[in-house]
Order: sequence, then structure tokens, then C-alpha cells
Amino acid sequence: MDFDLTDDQKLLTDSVARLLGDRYTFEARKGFQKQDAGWSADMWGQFAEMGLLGLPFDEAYGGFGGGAVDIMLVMEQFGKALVLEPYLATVVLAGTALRIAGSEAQKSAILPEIVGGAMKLAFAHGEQGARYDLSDVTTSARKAADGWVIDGAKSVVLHGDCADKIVVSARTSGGRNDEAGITLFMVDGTAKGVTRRGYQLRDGTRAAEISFASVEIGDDALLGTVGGGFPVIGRVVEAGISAMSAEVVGSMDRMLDVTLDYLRTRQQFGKAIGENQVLQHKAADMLMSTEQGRSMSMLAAMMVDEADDAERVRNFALAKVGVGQAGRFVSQNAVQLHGGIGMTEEYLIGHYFRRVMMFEHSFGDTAYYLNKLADQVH
Amino acid sequence: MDFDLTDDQKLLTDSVARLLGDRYTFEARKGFQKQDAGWSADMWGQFAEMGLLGLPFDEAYGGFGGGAVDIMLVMEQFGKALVLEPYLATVVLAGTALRIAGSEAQKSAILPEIVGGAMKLAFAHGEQGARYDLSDVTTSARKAADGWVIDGAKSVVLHGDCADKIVVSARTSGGRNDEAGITLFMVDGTAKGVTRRGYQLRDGTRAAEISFASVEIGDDALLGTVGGGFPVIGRVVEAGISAMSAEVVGSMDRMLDVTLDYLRTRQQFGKAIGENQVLQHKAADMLMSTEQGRSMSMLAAMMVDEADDAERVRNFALAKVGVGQAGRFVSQNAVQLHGGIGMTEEYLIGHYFRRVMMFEHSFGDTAYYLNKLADQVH
Amino acid sequence: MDLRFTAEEIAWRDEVRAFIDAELDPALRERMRVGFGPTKQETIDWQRKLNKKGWACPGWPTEWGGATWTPVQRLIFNEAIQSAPAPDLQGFNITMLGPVLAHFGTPEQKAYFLPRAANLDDWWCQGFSEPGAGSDLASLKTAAKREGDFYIVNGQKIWTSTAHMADWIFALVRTDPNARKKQEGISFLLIDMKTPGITVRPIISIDGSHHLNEVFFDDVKVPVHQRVYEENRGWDVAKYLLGNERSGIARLGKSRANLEFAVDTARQVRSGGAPLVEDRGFRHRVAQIEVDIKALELTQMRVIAAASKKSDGKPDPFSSLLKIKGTELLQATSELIMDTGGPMAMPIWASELHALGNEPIAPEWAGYMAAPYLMLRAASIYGGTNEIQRNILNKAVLRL
Amino acid sequence: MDLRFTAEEIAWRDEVRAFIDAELDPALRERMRVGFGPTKQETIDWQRKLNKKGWACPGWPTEWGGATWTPVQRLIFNEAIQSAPAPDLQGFNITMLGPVLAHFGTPEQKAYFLPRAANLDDWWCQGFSEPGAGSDLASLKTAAKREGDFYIVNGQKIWTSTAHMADWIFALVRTDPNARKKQEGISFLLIDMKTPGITVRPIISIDGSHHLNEVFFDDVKVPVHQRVYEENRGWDVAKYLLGNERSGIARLGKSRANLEFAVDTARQVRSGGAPLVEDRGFRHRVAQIEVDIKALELTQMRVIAAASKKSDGKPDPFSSLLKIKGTELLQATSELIMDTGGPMAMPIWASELHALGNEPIAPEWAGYMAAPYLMLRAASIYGGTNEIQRNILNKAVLRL
Repeated sequence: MDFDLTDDQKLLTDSVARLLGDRYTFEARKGFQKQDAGWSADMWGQFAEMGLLGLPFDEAYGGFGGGAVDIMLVMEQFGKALVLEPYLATVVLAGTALRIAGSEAQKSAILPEIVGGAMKLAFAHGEQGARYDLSDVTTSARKAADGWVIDGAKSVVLHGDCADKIVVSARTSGGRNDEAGITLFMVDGTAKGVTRRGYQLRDGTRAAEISFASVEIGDDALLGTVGGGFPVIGRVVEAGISAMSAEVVGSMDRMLDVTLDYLRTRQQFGKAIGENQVLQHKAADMLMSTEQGRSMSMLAAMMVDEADDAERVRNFALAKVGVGQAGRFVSQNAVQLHGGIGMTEEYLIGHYFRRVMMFEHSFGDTAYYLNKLADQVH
Repeated sequence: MDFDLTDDQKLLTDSVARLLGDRYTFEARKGFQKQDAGWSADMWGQFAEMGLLGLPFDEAYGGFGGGAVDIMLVMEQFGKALVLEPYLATVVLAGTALRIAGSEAQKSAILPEIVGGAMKLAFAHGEQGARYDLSDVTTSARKAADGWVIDGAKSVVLHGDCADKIVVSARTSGGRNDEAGITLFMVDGTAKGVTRRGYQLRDGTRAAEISFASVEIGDDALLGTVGGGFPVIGRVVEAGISAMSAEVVGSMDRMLDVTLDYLRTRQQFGKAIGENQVLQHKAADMLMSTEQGRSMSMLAAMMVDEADDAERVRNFALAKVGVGQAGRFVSQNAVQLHGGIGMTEEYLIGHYFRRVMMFEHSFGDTAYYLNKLADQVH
Repeated sequence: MDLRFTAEEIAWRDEVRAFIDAELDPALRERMRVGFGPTKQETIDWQRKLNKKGWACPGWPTEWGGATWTPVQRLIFNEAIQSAPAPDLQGFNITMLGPVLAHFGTPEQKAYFLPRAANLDDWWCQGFSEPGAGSDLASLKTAAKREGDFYIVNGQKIWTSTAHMADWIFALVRTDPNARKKQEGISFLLIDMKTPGITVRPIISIDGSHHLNEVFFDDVKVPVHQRVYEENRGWDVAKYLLGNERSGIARLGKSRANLEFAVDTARQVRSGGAPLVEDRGFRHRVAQIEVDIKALELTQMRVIAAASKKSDGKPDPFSSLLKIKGTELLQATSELIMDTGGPMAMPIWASELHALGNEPIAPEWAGYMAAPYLMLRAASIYGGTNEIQRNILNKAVLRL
Repeated sequence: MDLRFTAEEIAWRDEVRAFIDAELDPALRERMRVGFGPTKQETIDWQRKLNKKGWACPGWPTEWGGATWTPVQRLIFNEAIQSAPAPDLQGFNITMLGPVLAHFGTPEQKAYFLPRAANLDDWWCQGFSEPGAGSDLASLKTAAKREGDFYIVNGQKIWTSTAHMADWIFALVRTDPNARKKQEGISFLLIDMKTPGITVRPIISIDGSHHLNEVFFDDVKVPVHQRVYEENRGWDVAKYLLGNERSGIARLGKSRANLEFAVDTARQVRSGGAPLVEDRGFRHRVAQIEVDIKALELTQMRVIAAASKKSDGKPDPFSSLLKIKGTELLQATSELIMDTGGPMAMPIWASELHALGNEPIAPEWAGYMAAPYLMLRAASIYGGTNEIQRNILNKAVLRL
């Protein structure tokens, strides 16, 4: 057991913290959000320059060969600053799919483009009727002479509106919930038959509904094996949970800090409201939730590369519930302790609140994973 | 809608309160508990004299023709004093079975004996393997030439050790959980083949394990119709829930009072501990739970005679959960706010705590009724 | 004792429901069912229909159009409105200003303002809160300096709900900055929002909606005859206003409507290969909320019955219980709605759903599943936070 | 960073477990599994086995038999003991008195008392709490008046766990009633329980058990050489003692054992025609507890890892987190046990189960299902209530 960070990891954390502290203030973020894309191409360039976009990729592709802990450290900082850029979608989600299932040719072609900041990706798996069921895929891929034809629609695809390439899951055989018949493909965002409707999510990040109408792709667009998509999707989702858990930890840290500050300075009835013992204890509960959530986020990071399937799946369920509940508790109380100001768009607390809400409803919610854990009690 | 009590009801409440205030102090109760029976025959005589033992029975049998609200008022006072006597078992449980299912002959023979205080009854339904399932009856009754023969065992029979007559549920047909094959009988506590092992419950009241080994009873021991026991049992249990809910309300009232008193007088770090805002808010939460529980207890009382089965059953589920959760919250916090003293046998709070615990695990617990309610969501 | 409604009370409930069924625009009702609010014009139209019926201002004195309803009738009326759902009575006009004017107003103030308020000819808003005051309302700073027949008002109000659509504002202002106690030296003014010097700045809430505003007063001239009650005794008026009309504070009808909406959606949403409504975890959550709703429903009736017996005019401290438990239910039910929506609740697309003509990009319900959750976090904050409510319970009942 | 145990740590865990398997009486272990405590003699026997192995007093200086374990090893050891379950190290001797004597004791005190304490030749108890003091420990009143080479002790202690089986008591007494601050003027005495003038009165807990006592001192003569550290500086000793050895404060092993016992019983109990363990509500409750156990397990490791880096000797304020969350889990798991037992948990028949020879009147588990629930209500009270722990977190970390 060892909680130490390497010197490289400390350096990484510090550099990201410094960059965001300087350039990603709450005010700056408002500006980024107002840009057409809903985020800042300039910051994306900074991330590339700093090596963040290549963090988890092999050095052979220009990456840095980092692991889940490195991603965790970066995402914690992103959670503090509420970073809007398509890092999760590109580097973590689609990036994991490529790392695990991509052919040498695919990796050589795409990863360096990601690392350099030239290419953004999205992971298009969820569908409107699927909710959190990873095997519920109705989008279909039909074999054609020289490739595949995709039909169907994907929903709430994170940063799907700006993605140059989209990792798409499609059914190549089996019934609606059949795990074995799911296959992954790489589709160009601008391919004929692809329609994207971008929109903002409640937390200010972007997503898209994407429909595929007889989209023709070549055999080289196949990602991994035919019918082999499901286990890859599971690993991608786990990488997403781990990364986003770390973001929530960063957000909880900030919410707690900002709330403590408010409690210390806000005067009412002639004294700081933080002198109320009830609010002190509520803050203590927030602190404890934050720390428990941090532990669970570490667990998730540690499990990303765990080889034992049962162990990994179970721990991700524990972690998702733990971070989700901690986030809900901390964010609700951060608003409550602020009172009216916490309810306004102008103030930063509400933005953290919504990012945490977004996490809880991504990749399966608390009830979904409690169900999974309950299934194992016997 | 009308929350008023009649003048008679006010008088009833006052008289019971006065009697218990004078004669049923916490110290007096300790004495009653130490008596062989585990309760006071003298107090039982007082209850008879005051008319409490005849409260719900028709005047034709010497009773007072009172209703569920009258029982509620008495039980609230009993809950404040933690009355040990077999009132619930005799008057409410077995009494309800007799009222609903008894023949004219049975009622004429037994009810006046109850009213006068000469006869105690028990309701022997639960079995060791049944938990809260009312239809789970394995005790059997076999038709003989001139009556019935009963074999089996009943568990945690409230005041079963002192009962002169025992209302026993037995299977006359069908499988283990078959609702249709359950029949009620009246069995003498001293009948041949009846073995009773009395013991104390955690709250200081008495109960017994009762076994029946080829117990022969006459045809006149049949209570109600053959195979018609199940609906009667349901009504008996509901009457029990209603009465005991009122007891819990009385206990919560007392716990809150005693706790407030403690918070006002107990000094620590140079001031009354009740000056701590956190404890004030906890007490406010106890108050709210008590009031919400009181409302639910009223609902139960109101539902005892409701004719619409679905409406009645549903409301009893709501009430049982509501009172159970309120009781658990109030009693746990009463101990917590007292600190060490609340954990001791000598002090009264722990006795209320255990009476409330007993309620939650009588007639089906919170999880059992939440399940019932959940079944209806669709 | 009988907790059930009497035949007369049931008949009354049926009468109210029948009126709503007959008079409320079905399209508005459906939009409200899924969480949308009525427009200003819709609220006005509805209020006028009620006014025609004689139901616009039930709590007022009968000479000004009030009703002779019992507290139970009032409760039944409120719950029927919330459950329908139909637009609430415009609170600033009906539950706040009206009773205050009827009690403290001059004959001229009553004659002019009351009928207009009942008919929503004037839309009123409330200018109490100020930046920096929060729950400590009496520490307000907006100044009104007497100059002849006018007050010159300078200062700022905040959290002013619907100020951007209001014709008038009733405001607390400081007329004596040197008063001994901060509660003294405050006056209660009626101010026309069209008076020069008033600026309204929107505050957008975290659900993206615009209900709240800041209102700035810059040398605003207010005729002295628009002051209600005596100068420097506005705090008495405010206390009277705040103690008024606690019936419906629990907003149980709204929680019930929320729960219904969640369950209804859960029938349409699939989870694990079956409708979400069949999931045991979901069902248990619904069951627990049903228990809590029932308990509060009965407690509310008890509080109202008790209130109808006493007539000291003071607010019942148990209205704090109704507020706390009521807002907990509003929050629990809105959380359930959001969780039911799941990923489909995360986009901001309520307004975009139909933007593309006949081709909605998501199921209709999806647009409304997160907003109530976000918006109702304020329920435990406004009108005195739930922490303040517990302080009140402690002071008034527990006396620790 | 790696949250997993290293191979060495796993080997260590296996070694401890193997020792327990080999040395612990299986009958005692089974009795403890269902909630029963060890007898005094069983605790002594077990402590001596550990002492023989060199594991009796791991936190002491090595010259007095302490071990060179890492904090993680210590944690693994504690958890293995709690999970087995095996008797805990006798806390008063091992985690409280030992380190204090090793730090503050005279050479004679160390030489005489430490080996005896490690081997449980003396059973120690703690005389800190007094009636009326509660969490305000320093307001203690028991007086020790110096007369020559003796102190004459008069007063009363309360909540004295195991005083009725103890050979010695270490007590805080007031040696200077005129001290400026109440923390001054206190001394730390070692007192032989056989000294004339000591009376022990049992306090029965609400689970019917006898752990606690009142201890009365009536002109009890205590030789001055039995004072630890300087006169009137006993508060320093007490603070050192209370800050010591927070590893294991969360008692996660116990919560884990509780959970296992509940699930195991739920396999045997029928509900609705099937084993209770198949009920979704039961399963969800277990699942939630598993989440909370996992989170605390990792947090505990983080606290321990951080503690092993710092050496200022001050208690980590995060041990308050471990205490709060740990006791919440003890209480949640004991509630689950009781609810699993259901009606069969309500009788007091633990001691009667076998009273009738070979014919138990209920399933074995039934006798033990309510006692932990009752007894563990004290978990959030003793050692500083959970409210006090939140005050500590606030003061030390949040600084509000």
C-alpha cells in the first residue's frame, strides 16, 4: 500500500494547476463557454503543448505512457476549474477504445493527431431507449461488399458535435440486449448520412444527438473484432467513471473551500454565519463526504487496469455509488449553505453543482450500481 | 374532518393519565416488573374498575362500546407510563378476534370475564419460521369425532404465559402459506398437551413459546368458521398496530419531554448542553418526527373500522412505516442526546427505547410494509 | 375525531375540480404537468376566471371579495389547484399584499388597489430582501428620505421574483436611519414600477430560468399617500404579512404532482430490459415518499384544524414543520424526477425540443426532468431557510 | 500510488490469520461470531498467547515488548483480530496505560507494571469520567489530598468499564483544587483496586450486560510513588493517552463481521416464502453498507499512511472522521442484524437458550440479534460523542 506520488506526477499536478489557475478562472471560463464551440480551442492547444492530450498513449505514438493515476491527477484539476474542453471524450473515452481495440494502423493514424491537438474524438454508444444498459444497442451495422452500412441513432454523445472521428457501437448480430453482437466502428464526423445536432448539457459542456442514415464505411473502419465490442465498451466506461470521479473530487474540494470561505465572511445577525454550530457540523459532514469520495475515486483509478474482471467490475460499482453519493451530498449542501446566491447562474457554486449532477447520470447512476451490488448478495 | 375529542374521551384520557401519574411512576413500574407475573395484578384490577378492560366491547357484555379512538387515547397514556399489563394481548388482540369472529355463546361466556378483570387472553399466531408472513401457519388442527386435535407451536406469544384462554390459529387445510386453510380456535391455557415457556421480552413485557401436543378441544372451541381465520387475523393485527402505534406516540412524547429536560439542566463546559445549536436542531427533528408519527397513529385508529379492504390495508402499511421510522429516529436520538446515562438500565430512556424497538418488530416491520407499498407501484 | 373529509368537504373538492376541468386550458395544464410554468398572460387569464367565480382572493375580508371558507375548504382549494396542476393564485397580490392593505390600508388605498389586485389588473412584486441582509431581513438599508409629499428612495433590492413583469412593488424602506433598533425606522411603501429611477436587472437561476431580479432605486419619488400604515412602523406591517396565510406552505399538491410525473415517466423509460417502474429500488423510493406525503398531509390538517380554533393572529410555529417537511418532499420528488429521466434529463433542450418543427429530438418528457431538481434546491432556502425554521421551532416550542 | 496491499503485507495478513486459526479456541470464536463477548479468563488466555508470540503490545517501545510493525501492519493485525473475531487486545492495558508508562513512568514503574500489563497479570481499568463531567473531562472533582507519602483519595468515577474485574485502576484526580485553570491541578494515579475504601457498583446497560460501573473512593490511601509524572500535571498524561493509538478506531473489522453475521442469518430466515437474503430491500441495504465500508477502509488507509509520515505526536484530526464513520457503520450493521432477527430477536433468551438442556427453544442465532443494536448505541457516545468529534473536525480542519 502506497499513497505516494512520483516526482513526475507531482510536477504534472503542479503544472496543470498553474495553467488553470492562470488561464481558467471562472470569468475566463464564461468566455470560453460563449465561443461557438462552447469551449476554447486555445486552451486545447495549451493542453496539447503541455502533453496532456498524449498522457495515456504509448510513446510510440507521441504519447507519454501515463496511467490511470496520471489521468486522475489531471482530472482533479479539471474538476476544480470545470474544464469545458473535450478531454474526457477524446483522450479518455475514445482514446481508451483505440488503445484497447485499435489496430496498429488505426493507432498510428489517429493517436498522434490526438496528441498534437489536431483531432477530437467522441464515443457514441448510448441510445435514447437504452438508459444505462450497455448492451442495449439498436443501431445496426450491415456488412456490404467493401465495408459496412450503419443505420440508427446515438444520444447524448459527449462532445459529439465537434468530433472529427466518432467511435460508434452498432449491432452486427443478435437481439436488442445481446452482448455478443455488438461491434465498434470509427466513423468520420462529416461522413455522408451522419447528422449531428449539438446542444449544451446542464453543466455547460456540449453533447449531440447523432443519427446515421445508411452511412457507408470501409472495412478499415472496424475497431477491434466483429461482435467483440461489448467488453471494450465496458473498459471505456470504466475509464470514464474513473476520470470523471476524479473531476468530481476536484469539484468537491472547490465547493468545500468556497463554502468555508462564504461561511467565514458572510455576516448575518451581527456575526459570521459560520459561527452557527449547525452550519459547522454540516461543513464537517461535507468534509467527510469529500474525503470518502476521494478514497473511492482513488479506488476507481486503481481498478482501471485490474485484470480480474469480477474484482474490477465490483469495485467500479462501489466507487461509482460512493463518489455519486458524496457528490450529491456535498453539492446540495454547498448550495444550501450559500443560500440564494448559490442558486444563481452568475455564481460559481451552481456550476459545480451541475457538473456533479452530470457525473451521477453518466455511465450508470447510483441506483443502477446499487442494483448491481445487490444482485451479488446471496 | 374533525380532530375534536368528545367530552367522554377527554374524561377517559384524564382519568387514565391521573391513575398512571399517581400509581405508575417509573419506580412503581420497576416493582411491578419484579412481581412473579412480570406485571401488577393490582393495576389490572384498577383498569377493570375504571372500565378500561371493557372499553371496546358492547354494553351487552358489560363493555362500554368504545371505538378505536378510545383505545388510542388509552394506549397513548400506556405508552407514556410503559404499562406492563396484558392489555394489548387481552383486550385488543384476542378481544378483537372475539368481537369479530366469536359466537354469541363465546362472547357471552368470555367478554364479561375480561371486562371484570377475571380472565386474561392471548393471541397465538406467529410461529418460529413465519417471521411476518400472516399466512405462514404450520400448526395443524385435525377434525376428531367430537372436536379437534391441535399440534404445533407458536412463538413470541405476547403475554402467552399468563393467558387463561388462548386464541390459536391452526391449519385445517392447504399448504404452508395457503390463506384459505387457516382456522381460529379458543384453547384453555391449562389444557392437556399445552406447554408454555414464558420469558421476558427486551422491553420488559412478557411473552411465551407455546407448544401444542395432541391438544383435544371441543367443537365449541372453534372461533369463527373453518378456513375463515385469515381475514380475522388481518383485522386483529391491524387493531394491534393501531393500539401499539398510539403507545409509541405516548412513548415519543415522553422521550422528547425527558430529553428536553435533560438538555435544559445538564451542564457541560459551563453551560446547559441545550445551548448547543446542533442539539437544538436535533430536538426539533425529534419534535417533527413525533408529530408526524402522531398523525400516522391517528390514521391507523381511523382505519381500524374502515370497510374498504384495499384502502384499509394500504393505509395500515403507510401508518406502520411512518410510526416505525418516527419511533426509531426519536428513540435513537433520545439516547444519543442523553449520552452515557441513556444507555443504562436504571434510567427511563432506555426502557422507552426498547418498547419502541419492540413495536417496530411486531406485526411486520418497516421493510415488510415498504415492500407491500412498493408492490403497488406500477 | 374523524380524519376523513365530510360529505360537504368532498362535494367542495369535486366542485373545485370540476371548475378547473371546465375552465383551465388543457394545453397549459399539460405543460404544467411536465414542469413548465404558466406565462404572465396565462396567470392573469386564470386569475380573472377565478375572480369571476368569486375565488380569486379567498383569504380577504368578504367586503373585498374574500370567501367564507373554512380552513379545510381553503386547504382543499389549494391542493386541487396544485394537483391539477393549475396556476397558483398570484401570491404577491393575493396572499401577501391583499390582507395587508385590508388591515392597514387607508380607505382610498383599499378602494383603489384591492379590486385591481384581485383581478390582476396590477401585477405586484415584493421588495424586502437586500444584498447582505439575507435571513436578517430587518438589517435592510434602502433609504427613503421624506421631501414634502414625497419619499425619495435610494437603494437596492434583490431576489425580487417577477419584478420584470410587475406593475407595482411593495417595499420595505428605511425612513429613520437613527432608530434605536433596526426593526424601528422602517416603512412600507407601494411603488409604481414605471416611476423614473427604477432599474430591473435579471438574475438567472441555475435551472436557466428567469424568475428573480435585482431592483435598483435611484432617486425614486414616491408620494407619501402610497405609504401603508404609519411612518417607521413598516416592520409591524411586514410581520403581519409574513405571518399570514400559511395554509398551503407545505405545497403537498405540488409534491404529489411531481411524484405522479416521475412514476408516469418511469412507465415509459426502460431499464434493464423492463420499464423502470418495475425496478424494486425505484418502487421503494416511491413507497417511502408516499409514506412521507401521507404523514405530512395529516399533520397539515391537524395544524390547520388547530389554527382554526385559535384567533390570536400569531403564526403557528408548526407552520415551520410544514415548511421543512414540505420542502423536503418537494426536493425528494424532484430528485426522483431527475433520476427517472437519467441521461435524457441532462441536456438543456426544453426550448429546443420542437425547434426543428415536427421532428422532436427527444421524448417530450426529457426536456423537463432536471429543471425542477435544480429550481427546487431553493425551496429549503426561500421564506426562511430550513435551518432558520428549526431555530423558530426551538424558540417557540422547545425553548432550549 | 498503489492502494493494494503489497505481497509482504498480504503475507503478514496470512500469518496473523494462520496464528488465529491455530491458537484461538473455535468455540469462543463461534460465540463471538454471533455477538457474545469473551470471558475475563478467555481474554487473559488469549492475551498471553499473543504475548508469547510477541504480539501483545505492538505499539509499545520495543524494549518493553513492542513490535516494529508499520502502520499498515498494525492495521492488518487489528482487522484480522476483529474480523476473526478474536478478543481485542485488552485496551486499558495495551493501548492506554502501556504507552503512557513507557513515556512518563519512572524506571521502577516501568519495570514492575509494563511486563505485568502485557501479560495481563494485572487487569487495568480507567478512572477518568465522573458524574456531571461528561465530555467536559477536565471538570473532574475526585480529590487526592497529600498526606506524607500518601494521597488520600475521595470521590467517584463513573462509566468505569470492567472495574468489577480489574486489579488496578489508573485515575485522574484533583490534587490542587485552587489551580487557575481546571486542567491544572490534576494528577494521574495508579491505584490497586484491593485498597480499602474502594467500592464498585455495577451499572447495567440497556442490553442487560454488565460492563460499566461506578467506582467510589472513600479515604483511599495511595502511595505517592504510584503517581505517574509530576504532581498537578496529570492532564498532560491524559492528553497523551487520549491522542494515542487511533489505528483501529473505525473498528471496521467488527462492522464487517456484523455484516457477515446478518447476511448469514438472512440465509436461514424465511420471508415471503423465500430466504430473507433474496429480498431486494435487504440486498440494497447490504449493498449500501458495503459501499460505506469500502470507502472507510480506504480512507482509513490514507489516514494511517499520512500519520506514518508525520511525527509530531499529535493526534490526526481525521481520526474524528474514522470515529464518526466507523461508529455509523457499527450502528448500521447492528441495526441490520436486529432487523434480520425480526420478532425472534425480541426475547431476552440468550442465556436461556440452552437452559432446558438439549432442547433449545429458538434457533441459536435468535438470542444474539438485538444485543449488539442496543449496546452499540453507545458507540456514538463513548470516546467523545460524534457531536464532539464534529466540533474537533471543525476546530482542527475547517476553522470556522
